[in-house]
Amino acid sequence: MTDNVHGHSMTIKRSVDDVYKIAARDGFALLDIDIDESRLKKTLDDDSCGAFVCFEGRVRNHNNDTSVERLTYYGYEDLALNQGRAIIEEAKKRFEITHAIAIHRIGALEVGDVAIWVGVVSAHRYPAFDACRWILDTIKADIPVWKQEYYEDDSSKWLSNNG
Amino acid sequence: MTDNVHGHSMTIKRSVDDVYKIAARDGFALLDIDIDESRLKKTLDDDSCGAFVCFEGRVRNHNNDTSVERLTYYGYEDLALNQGRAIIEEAKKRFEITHAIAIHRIGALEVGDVAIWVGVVSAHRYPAFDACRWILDTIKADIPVWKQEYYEDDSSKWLSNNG
Amino acid sequence: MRTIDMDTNTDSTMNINVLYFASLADEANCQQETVTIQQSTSLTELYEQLCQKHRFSRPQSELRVAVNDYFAKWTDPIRDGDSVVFITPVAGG
Amino acid sequence: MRTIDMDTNTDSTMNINVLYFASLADEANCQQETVTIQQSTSLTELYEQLCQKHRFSRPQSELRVAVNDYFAKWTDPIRDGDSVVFITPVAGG
Repeated sequence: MTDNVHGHSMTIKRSVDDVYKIAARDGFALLDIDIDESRLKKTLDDDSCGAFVCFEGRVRNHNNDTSVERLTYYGYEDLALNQGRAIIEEAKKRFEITHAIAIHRIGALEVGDVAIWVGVVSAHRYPAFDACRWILDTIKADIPVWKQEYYEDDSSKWLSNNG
Repeated sequence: MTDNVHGHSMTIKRSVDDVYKIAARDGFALLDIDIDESRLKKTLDDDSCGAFVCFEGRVRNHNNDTSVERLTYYGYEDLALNQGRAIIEEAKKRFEITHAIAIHRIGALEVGDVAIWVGVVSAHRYPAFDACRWILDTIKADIPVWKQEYYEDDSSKWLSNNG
Repeated sequence: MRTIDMDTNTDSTMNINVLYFASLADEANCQQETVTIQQSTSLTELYEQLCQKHRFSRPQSELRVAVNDYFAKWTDPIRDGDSVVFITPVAGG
Repeated sequence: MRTIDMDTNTDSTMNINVLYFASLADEANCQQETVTIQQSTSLTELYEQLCQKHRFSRPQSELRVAVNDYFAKWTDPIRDGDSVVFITPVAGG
């Protein structure tokens, strides 16, 4: 496995400022550096909202019983942005929420790093919980992001969310 | 209504450092100033956890159709701490979670202020969502905290979560 | 802090501390008071006595009760020196 | 970028761009390639041709397909200049 065959999917084409602009407008973007939670939260501030629910997906030190050293996420950015926009649009139709934002990180991540952040605001609490969970599940099912886990012996494996 | 009859329930008896120590140990505390989310999140850091879910309850600018200017929360601190500890213990029995922390703020709050923060970490995502929601619901049902809403005409009302 | 002078504190009476929160504090117009009551007074009877004194608007059926900073049952006994709090419907979150 | 020389690009053929991600990029040993195919080649047929070339281990039944950066149906037509991506099971989150 040579790195160059994945180079196009380990970094994003857009600037970081553009990523946060797209996330604010469409509700979804990919990013290839640390996710700035406070920047995303600011976008969600709304005096009509009593509820804010967020999910952070972090790199665990294990998967099943295997010890994990690091992970690399790969993304197909242009499809991810189109599909992410559709997911957030659908979430706003399905749930009584005011706004939602999610960012998925790609590239090499260490244990403890945040791979995905999903935040939802709504007037009342249950729709925020329901929408946050649905958006996360739908991202995991439909956003073209892949990951390889690396283990202590330097071996690695492509993972799938479907088993 | 004179303020002095509520003075004991608008501020906490403990120091802020003690509040965060109690929250870290027992999973629940009351606080009478801004909730420091980053301090609570640090307490929840755990490399075995892939999921972090948090809820923030913020003061809304309306309740039903009435415009809200500000809110005052009052708490019975010693009972709240005992009951909060029991709630977090019960949550750890009911759900596959690693840790959970919640803080409820008391005193005078403005629109947009965070009144309650609940954070949960777990290996996998669903228990974190389920536990966060259950802890929030149970706090709302059982923690001795009351609130008065103040309206534009300076009138106020004691609220109840049960209708 | 005020004291109900129903009895002096002999062997047949006990002193307890009652704290008030929320609308009960408004109606009692105080945060707490020391109350001297007959031995074996129940929590229900205590609330009735205080209701007459302060004209609380909430019936007991809408309240919970806490003794010494833990929720208690209405049938739990009161002991000399206990701290008792009647809990109106809560509204946290 | 490499080109399959099955045909020259006459009226009866079209050039499309295929991007590879994840295990397909490993197996194809490239990120993308321009492919010249017969007019009216279906997405299913395209995957079969590329399977033979690169010996992809995934059957088509396990894949989704995207055309011009949107998910597409396997029955959607391919047009000259399209960008096609075969999507192996995703693993985000």
